[in-house]
This record gives sequence, structure tokens and C-alpha cells, in this order.
Amino acid sequence: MKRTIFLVLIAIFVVMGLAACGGQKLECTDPIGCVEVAPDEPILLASSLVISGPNTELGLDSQYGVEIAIDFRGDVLGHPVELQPEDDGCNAEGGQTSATKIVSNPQIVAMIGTSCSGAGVPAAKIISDNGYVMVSPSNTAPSLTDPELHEAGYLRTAHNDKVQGRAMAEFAINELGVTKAAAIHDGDPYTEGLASVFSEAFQELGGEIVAFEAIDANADDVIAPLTTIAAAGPPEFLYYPVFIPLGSLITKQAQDVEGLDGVILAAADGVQSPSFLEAAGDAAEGMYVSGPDLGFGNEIYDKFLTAYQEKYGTEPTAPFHAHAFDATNMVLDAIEKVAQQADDGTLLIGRQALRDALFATSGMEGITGTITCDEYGDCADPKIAVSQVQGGEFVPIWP
Amino acid sequence: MSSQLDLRNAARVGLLAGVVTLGISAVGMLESFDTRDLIVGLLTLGQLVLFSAPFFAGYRVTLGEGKSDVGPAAVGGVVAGALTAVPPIALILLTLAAPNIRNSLVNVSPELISLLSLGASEVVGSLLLLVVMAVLGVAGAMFHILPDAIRKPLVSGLGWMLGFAILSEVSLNILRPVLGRGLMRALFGTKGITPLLAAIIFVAAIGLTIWWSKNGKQRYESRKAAMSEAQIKQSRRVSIGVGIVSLLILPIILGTYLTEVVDNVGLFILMGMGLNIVVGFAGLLDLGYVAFFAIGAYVMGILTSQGALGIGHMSFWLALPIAVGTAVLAGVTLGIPVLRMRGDYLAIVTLGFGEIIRVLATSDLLKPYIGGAQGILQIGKPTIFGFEMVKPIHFYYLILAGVGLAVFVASRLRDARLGRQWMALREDEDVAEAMGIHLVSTKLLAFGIGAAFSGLAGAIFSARLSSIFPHSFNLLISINVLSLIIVGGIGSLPGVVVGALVLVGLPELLREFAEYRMLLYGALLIAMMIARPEGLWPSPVTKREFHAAEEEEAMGGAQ
Amino acid sequence: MALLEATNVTKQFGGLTAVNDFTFTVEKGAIDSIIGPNGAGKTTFFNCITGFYQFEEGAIVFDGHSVNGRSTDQITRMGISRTYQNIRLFSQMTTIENILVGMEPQLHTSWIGALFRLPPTVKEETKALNEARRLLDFVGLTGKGDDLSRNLSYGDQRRLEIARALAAKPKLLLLDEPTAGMNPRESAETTEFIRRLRDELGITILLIEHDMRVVMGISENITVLDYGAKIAEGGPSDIQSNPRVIEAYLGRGAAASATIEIES
Amino acid sequence: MSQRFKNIDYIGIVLWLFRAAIVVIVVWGTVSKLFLGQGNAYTATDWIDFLVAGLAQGSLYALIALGYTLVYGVLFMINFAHGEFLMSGTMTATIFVALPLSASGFLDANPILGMLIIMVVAMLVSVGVALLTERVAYRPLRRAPRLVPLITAIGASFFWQYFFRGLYGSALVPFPELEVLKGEWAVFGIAVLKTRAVVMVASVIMLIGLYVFIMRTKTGTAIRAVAEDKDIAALMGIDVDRTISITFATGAAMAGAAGILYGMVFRQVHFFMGFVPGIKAFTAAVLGGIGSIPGAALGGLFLGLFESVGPPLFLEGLGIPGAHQLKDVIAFTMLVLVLIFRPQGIVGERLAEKKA
Repeated sequence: MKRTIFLVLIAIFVVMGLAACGGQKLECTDPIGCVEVAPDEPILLASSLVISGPNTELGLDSQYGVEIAIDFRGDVLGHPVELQPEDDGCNAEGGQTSATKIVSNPQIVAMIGTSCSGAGVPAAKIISDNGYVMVSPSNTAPSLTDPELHEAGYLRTAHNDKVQGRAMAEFAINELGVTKAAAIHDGDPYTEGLASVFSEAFQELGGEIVAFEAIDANADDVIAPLTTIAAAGPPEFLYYPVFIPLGSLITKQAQDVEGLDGVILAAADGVQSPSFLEAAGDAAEGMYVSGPDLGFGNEIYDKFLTAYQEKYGTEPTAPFHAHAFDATNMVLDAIEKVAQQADDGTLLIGRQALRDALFATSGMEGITGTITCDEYGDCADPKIAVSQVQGGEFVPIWP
Repeated sequence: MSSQLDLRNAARVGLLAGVVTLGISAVGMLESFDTRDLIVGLLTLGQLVLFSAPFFAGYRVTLGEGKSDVGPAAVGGVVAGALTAVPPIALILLTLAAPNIRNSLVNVSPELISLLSLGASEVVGSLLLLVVMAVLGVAGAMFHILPDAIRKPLVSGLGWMLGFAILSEVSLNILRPVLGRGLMRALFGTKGITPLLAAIIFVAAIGLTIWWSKNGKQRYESRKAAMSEAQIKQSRRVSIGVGIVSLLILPIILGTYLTEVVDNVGLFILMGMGLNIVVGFAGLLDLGYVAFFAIGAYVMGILTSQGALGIGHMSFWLALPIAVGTAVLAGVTLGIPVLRMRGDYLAIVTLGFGEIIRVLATSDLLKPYIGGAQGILQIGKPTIFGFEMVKPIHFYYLILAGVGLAVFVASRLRDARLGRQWMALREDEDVAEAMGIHLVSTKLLAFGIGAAFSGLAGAIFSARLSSIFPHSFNLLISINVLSLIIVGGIGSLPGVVVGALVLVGLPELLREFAEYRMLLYGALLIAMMIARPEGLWPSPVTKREFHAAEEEEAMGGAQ
Repeated sequence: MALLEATNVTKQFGGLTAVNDFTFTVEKGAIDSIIGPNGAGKTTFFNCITGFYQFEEGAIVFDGHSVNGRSTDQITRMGISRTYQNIRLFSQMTTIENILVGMEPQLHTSWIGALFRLPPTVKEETKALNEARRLLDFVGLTGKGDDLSRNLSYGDQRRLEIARALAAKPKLLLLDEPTAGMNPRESAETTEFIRRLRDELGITILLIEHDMRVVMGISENITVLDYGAKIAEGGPSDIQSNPRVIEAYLGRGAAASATIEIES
Repeated sequence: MSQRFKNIDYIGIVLWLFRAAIVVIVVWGTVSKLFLGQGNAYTATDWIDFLVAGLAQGSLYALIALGYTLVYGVLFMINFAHGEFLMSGTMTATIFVALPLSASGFLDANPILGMLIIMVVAMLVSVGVALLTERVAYRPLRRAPRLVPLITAIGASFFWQYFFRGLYGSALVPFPELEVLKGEWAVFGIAVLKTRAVVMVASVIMLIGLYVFIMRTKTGTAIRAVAEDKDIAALMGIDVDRTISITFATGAAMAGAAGILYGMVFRQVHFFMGFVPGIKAFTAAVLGGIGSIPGAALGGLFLGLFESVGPPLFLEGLGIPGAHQLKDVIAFTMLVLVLIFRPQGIVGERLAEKKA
């Protein structure tokens, strides 16, 4: 027995020795460290998205976007790319735990996530403090890229609420010529942020907000709040930047409320997904949705959708798969740009260099538009498109 | 009797295993588990799950009183194993008959079917699966009738190896800073362990088991028997000392991520200690315990935040008593309206309180004060003598101190007059009152002290995250805390720790099951309650009649 | 001197009058009994004395103080202890813990003291434990102190319930069918035990009992209730020959089935 | 016995203050809404809409609450997984029956028959899931302390939620809209959405049917006997296990039916749909007096009404922003208020304070 153990120990040391002396050495000169990827090792990315709990469809959809981006890319500099998916739980502690887990593995190059802004705040701090970098596909809270609060390793491909809320207000006033609007949110930071920004901008542009209502995200009957809104104005324009379940419910029940019959419906990218159209059915016809310019003239997106359907057996359940796809490509592009490669294939990726490359991303053609990052990590195409639902499809009409 | 063949039983067990396999496949677990290596290149988690079903079915068939003969066992194993394959084969054939089935059952993907049909075409694969499962069924049956001397080492070898592989994350995180990269790569893959490490563990576990049964056990027992009273006391003291020291150096061994997990567990232990007083000691079923957690967190947040919402910009230590005090006040205040309610009425009303607090935290009504959906940012970190606590390891000691305090208070009170009052209240409220116990103060003390620990946990939680959002304070927290004290053993202090490790720590380590975490959590709750309704570590009966005399002596000696 | 004086007590449940205009006294140092058919309102009357029920009319005065409107725990602290028809021990607590709970009215230190093991608390607890062990000996449960009370035998449970009641150092002890479910030998022992309680500890005892041998054997004064009202009162011999009592008991078979059992 | 607490004066005072505070808030809000014109100006039609929406929602709560009440009646256990019974049946029936029927045009051609088929399938699946849960997770624990089955019920709730998520995915599934149920009917001059009217009528029919089943049939008598005392019922020759199974099945069938009605009104179903209505229905059951069938019905209606009328009536009157977000606060505050006045619920028996 003792002899066996002895032999095994010898074997371990031999293997270790072999691993240690092979190949030529690359020197890491990066101020905050490097990731070394050995010849037969994959490049390891992590994701931290909400994949349990009631917001699952949001995060899982993004994770699928990341996975497809990796599939499409194939090998990067001769290394396969591997994803370590984590769960942000859509709350601060989930973001903190998953970020801590990610930074405890020195092989992880970058993180895609988080799904929820609440998870993003602590995650951004941990990721940045440890020299890592993250790109969120769906954080929209303005505070994350606020010059005073921004963390050095934080970027996002999702639209800052400030941009998107304002765009919809401009569209409503300038294009549709409405003057009385109402906004609804569901208590989620994303929806609350958008609704607030929209209201402020709308009033600034000379419009009147007749009602600013909140509905619980789990509500299953919205007749009462809609009646309240109808009685308040009634508005010409109803803006509800919520997620699919509540969004389709409002879309359908708005028809049933007296006083809202002629109202123009509008939502944001939280519902910009085929499954929303399916859920809302005919009721969605003619409504406006703001968000990235998906779909038209975008071959890659069609290819993406086919791959998605094939791989996961369902249509996208949320809109952020597109942002996740772009975020992943952004990261992979940056890796390709900054990685040093030794003769035997060993990669050395400088963490600061990677950050710099990411923040320097400019004019990258993604499926959510042209991606250019500013110094505070906002990378989404500033052009927000407004689409109208026509014949069961999102048809971009503005700008 | 026992060696007789019970074919009906075999069929039942086999079909049951098959249906479970079918379920696991249809929800997508199998396919998802297949991406997780246990032993790199040899075995994935998906394969383990798929193939252990017929094995256990075969094992189970021969499980009677005593050992079966080889013949009947083999037949039973074949039947059980083959029948395990039937439901998955039905699924494979269903996809042939209805190619569109995936529109309804999203996880019945081509990959799953190829996995089930072992890489072959549907029809060939089905037959192949049938044969393989039948063989595994026989293997399971044979395994059961192996002599103990062979079976026990094998079980421990396989068990240790697979357990280690499943929890490879833990050892990976502990060993990564210790071992060099080369050694790490020799032992661990990106997910799972290498065949080399698997072999080492397997051989070592078998070796140790054999040594233990042949030699070690005897030696240990004879030494234990030879110990004198004083030596036993001495060794107990030593093990307590070792325990304390290992608690103190734990985060250094564990590394950042595992310490973070332990911190999470610690916060739940803290809450569990508090809820254990309310539910375990006093028998007041509280489903809204998260309310006090939220109150503690928000008070801490508002008082120490450097952001726009912060008032006072206090230090953590100054804000801590205020946060805890507010939670106690809330506990007592919310306790008053429910004084007369019992059992399930109490449960739903407290659940309501928890929801009210959560909704209020989210609401536009309180947004100007506590941030509504946007939460509170830039919450201050605790500092000691100018040293700022930021890392998980710093919070580990803070939480450890909190848990220590909670254990101290809970155990002292449990053994005192108040503890007896609570227990009497739990057993029979009317009789307790008829014994002269003042119900109001006893109940309110339980609510208040319980809320204090939850408030303390909330305050630490808020400082640890530096930012809080209403999403964190949902019903699930209350449910989790209640579940952990019941799974641990209601009323038992070590039970709280064990419960938190199992229900908070384990799921955290198994994050790779993420999508199926809650499903497994649910199944785990059911299985544990059925297997051990009294909990994993039930509270022992306190010995007082004879112990009392000793205490008196000790007292006399001191005076 | 009367220790307990009930005057014109009436208790109603909805339309049903469980105790009807009942007037009753117990002298200090006496052993008295209340008897009557099932559903006669005996336990209800106990519940009125101990504050489990609030009664609509009448007054109950104990040791010079009114119990009307007082809560159960206050009444216990005045010096009334009781046992229950269907044993109600704290089943998940040990024998000695049950007795310690019974000692509540004797204990005064607060939980803060327990937290820091302050000397007064430690002293009080030690005293209480010793007292509890003494009571354990007194009722013959020595050695069973650390058993969970639900694991005790039926007779032991009855004795423990009495010990728990005694722990409060009551002036008046209410025993609700103390010998129910016992064989004649056990009943006799219990009877003797009850007498000892009065003789050695000087406790006044009021009991509800169905076993006539027990009742006639130890009671000094017997009150008979039927349909909530008093139909007779007097010494054992008076009661045995009272025609109304005989009628109430003989007619019981027909009467009981029509009466709703309130005291369950 | 409830008077017992009158002696503890300060507690009584606090409770009275609490009640008074809520009443004052409600009255103040109502007055400033209705007479001082605080907030939006509602027309009579608006108020009627609030009422009808509340009643429709309430009747759904009532149907689900029945399951809680029945199970509580016989087992004294909170069946946390009840909402998942609803979800399982509804999702299965929607995906495998409603959508194909709708796609083939059968549903619009034979709306009544079609809906009946969907409903029966939903009820069957719900019953199946309920029986399986009862057999595996609850029956072995019949004699365990009361908290233990509560935990298994919570476990079962999670299990089914995520099991069905795995099976059908996490996407929203649209429930087909019936051509005949589009638009409104005028009932006594009040315009009521057809779907809501159908829900209310169907609920009333089912409630009455269930009441008759429990009160008039032999099985119903057995259920009541088991609820009263399991041991004695067993002595009387009642198969207790079977009766408990029937109780679960009955409750689950009601839940399955309620789920389809839910789908009809809100036209979308998903894996999480059972959870919140489940908790609300439990609240409704307690509000009405748990263990009582009329109580469940009344509790459900009350809760639905409070949630719908409360925010515009008292909260807006107080000038609170985002009033509808706070409907759960109203619901639970009303629950506390009712239970302080009547600890046994609106029509419940005195289970809450059973003693001696």
C-alpha cells in the first residue's frame, strides 16, 4: 500500500516538472497582472447573469447570447473559449458572491454580466478592485456609469436609461406630437429608471405627465391602475418600460379600459423580443418600442436567431441576448488585440491592456448597432431606434 | 424468504428509476449536467446521473433482509435495469414520432436524444441503452451481494472519489494558492478532477478503509476505553481548543471565494439563531422574518451612506446599535397585533408584514428617503483603528463575532427561566399561562430578541455589500431561514449551523447547477424531511436532575 | 374562614348555560369535591376560577381578593394551581423542567441576569432546582427527572402534573379528575397522596371526581352539579342519600347523550 | 376567552390605537378622495370598473383559496405548493390542448366544448400532480410535528415550479383568446368585460357545486368527518388516507379550473404564475376563516376588492404616489385588521383560540 502512494507521488512531481519547464517564457509587464493560457488550455470567460428565480428568462436569454457568440467565434488565437456561467440572482448579494468567485480564479479573463443593476453595483467594485473587467449586457442604471461612481473595470453594452428614456420622450413629442403622457414602472431599477428619465425629459420638452404609476411586477391584473391612469388625463401616450410578462398584460388590458381606447402604447427594450409579440398578440399592433436597432439589414442577427432557436428550442425570451452577444464579441476582439502569443501557443493577456482595449472599442459593428465605448464604460450605440409593431414584427421607423 | 425473487418489485423499482430518469432528461438537467466533467475525459456528471439510475435500481431490488443468491439477484437486476431504460427509450421514440415535440418540451433537444441513445442513431441507440442499463442493473445487484469486506472499501473509494469530484470547486479554491500551476493542471481540469487525482483518491480511500477495519478501529477503541475520566475531560478541552483555533484560521485556508460563501452562511446562521428563538424556542411561527433583516440593513444604509440619501454619515459602529435597536423596536411593535394569534394565523400575518416591508422599500412613496428601486449606494464600511474592512475575510471575523454572540445569548437564555417560559409557551400556551407565565412579555421578548439578530445580520449585510436594493429582501429569505432551522433540527443551536451549511452553503458551492438549483433545493427539502423529520442535528435533552448536584458542588467550591 | 367564595356565578356559551347561578364556598384547609354527570359544568367552573373563561355574572373571591377580570397568570400568582382532566404536560420538556415551569410564581430574576449569570439569578436557579428535586422525591418520581414527560407512564404523568401544580406553592389546589383511568389500587394510593398534601403541606384542595369511592373516602364537603346548577351540598353521607342526586345519576344515560360536551 | 386580554390594559390600548389609526387613515383617505377631490377625478363608471375588476380577481382568489381551506381542514397544514398545482395543470393544458385547438380553429368554432376540454385536462393534470405530491411528500409525515410538512410543502412548491420550467421553458405562453369573449356585455346597464363575467359566473357555479359536494354527498361527509377527528373517522370505517387524497384532488381540481379562468382573463401563463396567487389565496383563506368554504369565498372576494378599490380610494386620497404598487400593503393590513377584530377570520370557527 505504502509503495503505491509513493509511486503516485513520484508521478505527480514528474508531471509537475514537465509542465513547469516546457516552452519559452513570456514576461508579464502589465501593472495589474496577466492571465496565462497554456497551449492546450481554453480561454476562460465567466458570466454572471440571473438564471434562477422569477427573472430567469432575462438572464438565461443573455447567457444563451454569450454562448452563441462563443460558438460563432470558434477558436481564438488557437484556443477554444470556455464559459463559466454563474448566477447573479438579480440581487446585490448574488452579484457580490458570483464576482468574488470569479476573481478567485486567476484563469478567468473577463466577465459578461451582470443582468440586474442591483447585482452590478457590488460586482463592479469587486471586479475592478481585483483587476478584472466586466461588460454588462443589461445593466441600465445611470449610477453605474456616473462619472463619480464609475468603477474602473466596468463597461456595458446596454443602453443607459438616461439615453433611452430621453429618446422615447423626444420621439413622442417631436414625431408623434403628443403632449399628455403617462408612465408606468414596476419597481425594478430598470423600469423605474426609464420611466423617471422619460417623465423628466418629456416635461422638459414641454409635455405634461398626467400620471406616474407603479405596478407590482407580479401583478396579474392591471385594470385598476390603468383605470386610474385613464381617469387622470386621459393621456395620449402610455409609456411602460417593463419586462415581457407585465408588458404584454398591460398591452392587452389597456384595450379593455374605457378612456384608453385611442391611447398610443410605448415600451422599451425590455419587451423587444419575439416572445413578447407572441404573448401580446394583436393587441401589440401599432405600439412603439424603443431599443437597439435590431433586425433590419442585419444578416448576422438572422443567423443568430436561427442558431438560438436550434440550440435552445425556444425563441428569445428577452431582448438582451443581443447585447450579450455584442458584449462577448467585444471582449473576444479585445483579447485578440492585446494577447501576446508564444511559439508554443501560450497566451499572455495583460489585464490593464485588456481594459484599455475594451474602453478603446470604437465603431464595432454589433447586432445592437455601432458600439463605441466612452471613458465611463457606456458602449451602446447612442442611436436609439424606435420600432413600431406592424404585422406582428418590429419595424424600425425612427430615426 | 429473502433470497426469493420478487419480479413485481423489480419491475416497480426499475420503472420508478426510469421515470425519474425521464424527468431528469425532460427538464434538461441531464444535458446540462453532461457539460460538467467529474473526471476529465472519463465521466461527466450527466453520465453519472444517467447510469447510476439502473445501478441503484438493481441494487435496490436485492435490498431485503439479508443477502440474496446470485441467480435471483441477477435476474432481478436485469429486469430492473432494463425497465429503467424503458421510459427514456419512450422519449427517444417520441421524438421520432413527433419531431415537433420540442416546441412544447423545450429541453428535448437533439443533443439530449443523442446523449440518451449513447451517440448512436435513435433505434440502435435505444437497444444499446436497454442493454447497457440491463448490464448496469445486474452490476448493481451483484454489488449488493458482494461480501462486506470488498463492498465497504469499494463504496468508500467510489464515494470519496465522486464526492471530491462533485465538490472539486472547494479543493480547487483551497489548493490553488498552495500548489503550483503545473501541479494544479495535473490534478484539476477546468471543471472536475483529472483521472490521476481520481485514481489517487480512489486508492487512498480504499487503503484507509481497509486499514481502519483491520487495524485502526480496534486501536482507537482500545485507546479510548483506556482513558481515565480526567483524560477524557482533557481531550474534550483540547478538541474545543482545536475547534476554536480552526474557526479563527479558517478563512486563511479557504481563500477569498470560499470565505465569501462562509460569510453568506454566517449571516444565515445569525438569522437562524434569531428565528430559532422565535420559532424553535417559543413556537411562534414567523414567516416574515426578513422584515427585520431589511430594517437593520436600511437603517445601517441610511445612517452610513456617503451618497445622496445618507443622513448622519455615521461610522459603522455608531450605526450598529441604532440599526439593531430599530429592528428590536420593530419586532416588538409588530409583535403586539399578533399577540392573540396562533399557529397559521400568525404565519400568514407575519408573512404579510414581510411583504409590506418589501413593497414599502420598493415604493415610490418612500423613494425620497430610501431610494425605492434604485436602492442605497455608497454605504460605509466598518473600520477598526483606521483599518477599513473590505474583504470577505474581514467580514468573516465580524460575522463570527456576531454568531458567537448569538450562540452565547441563545444558549444562556435557553437554559434559563426565560427559555423554560418560551418552551412552555411552545408546548401549550394556555397551560403556560396557568403556570403564572406572563404571555405578553414572554412573547414580545421572543420577537424582540429574535429581531435583534436579524437586524444585526441586516446591518452587516448592508455594510458588506456597500449597496442595498429592495430585491434582496424577499419572501425567499424568510423561507430559507425557516427551512434551515427545521432541516437542522428545530430548537437546536448546532442544528442551525448544520442547516445553514446544507441549505445555504451547499447550493452556493453547486452554482454550476444554477438553473436547476431551486429544483434540487426543493427535492432536497422534501427528501430530508422524510428521512429525518426531527432534523439533522436535533437538540438533545438537557440533563438537569443529576447534573444539578454537580453544579451545586461547583458553586459551593467557588464560594 | 372561607378561602374561596363563589357567588351566583353564571357562564354561558352562546345560548347554552354551562354554569347557572352557582354559589359555593371552600373553607381553608378543607378537601372538598364537586361531582356531577358529564357535561354538568364542573370543568367549566374550574375554568372560571382560573381565568380560562370569563363569566357573565356573579363573583369569585379568593383569599379576600376578587378574581373577576383577572388573567390566568395573575390568578395563579394569587395562589391557585390546577391539574387537567386530560393531562396537559409540556410533553417535549423533561420532568424536572415541567416542575421548574410550575415554579414560575416563585421566581423573580430577569433574563438579563441569566445572560450574565449574575449571582442573584444563579442563586435563585440553584434553589429552584433543589426545590424541584425535592418535589420530585415527594411525588415519587426520583430518577425520572431527565425523562421527557411524554415518555412517563400514565400514573407518573398524573403525579408529575400534581408536582407541577405544587411547585407554585398554592394555597388552593384544583384537581380535575386526578384518578381518571387508574385501577383501584392506584386510586387508593392517589387518595392517600391527596390527603398527605393537605396534612403535610396544608394546602386546601378542591377536586372534581367521578370515582365515588375516592370522593366519599376523602371529601369533607361535596357539591353536586347538574346542568350547571347546584342540586345538593353536604357531607358524604348526606349526598349518598339525597334523592335528587340519585335521580341525576340514574337519569344520566338519557341525559348525557343529549348534552353537548363543553369541557372536552 | 378573547375577553381575557381585556385585563392587560396597555396591550388593549395599543391594539385599539392600531385599529383606530387604520380606520382614521382609511376614512381620511376616502373623504379627501370623494369629497375633497384629491387626486384623479373618477367617474361612476370608473368606480364600477374597479369593483368589477376586484370581484373578478376576488373570485379567482376564492377558487384557489378553497384548496387551501379544504386541505387545512383535514390536515391542519398549509399546503404551500397549492399554487403550483394550479400552474402545472394550466400550463400543460395550455401547451398541449389550448394552443393546438386554437390553431386548428376548433376553439373558436366550439368555444364551450373547447373550453370544457381544456379545463378538464387542466383539472386532471393538477389532480395528478396534487396526488403525487400528497403521496410522496406529505403522507409519510402525517404524524410529524406541524412545521415539518410545512417545509416539505415549500420544497414541493420549489420543485414543481422549476420542474415545469425545465419542461416547458421559462418563456411566457400566450393563452388563446376566444373570439366570442371579446368585448363587453351590458349587465343591468353596466358594461362588464365578457371574460370577467364568465369568470364570475363560473366561480359561483363551482363554489356552489363544491359546497353541495361537501355538505350533501357521502364523500363530502367523509371529508368533514376526517376534518373533525381522523381517529374517530377511521373507527367509523372511513378510509382516512383515501379521503385525504380526495380532498387534495378536489382542491387541485378547483385550482386547475381557476388556472384556466386565469388564463382566459389575463391571456398568458408561465411557470411562476402559481406562486403569487397561491400566497394571496392563502391570505384569503385565513381572512375568511381557514377551514370554512364560505369563508374562503368571502375572503377571496374581500381581498380582490380591497386590492382593486383600496389604492384609488384611500391611498390616492392621502396623496400617495404610485398607489397601485401598494395594493399588497392594503391587502395584508386589512388581514391584520380583520384578525385583530376577529381572530378566527370573517366566518371561521374558533380554531384560532381553541382551548381546554
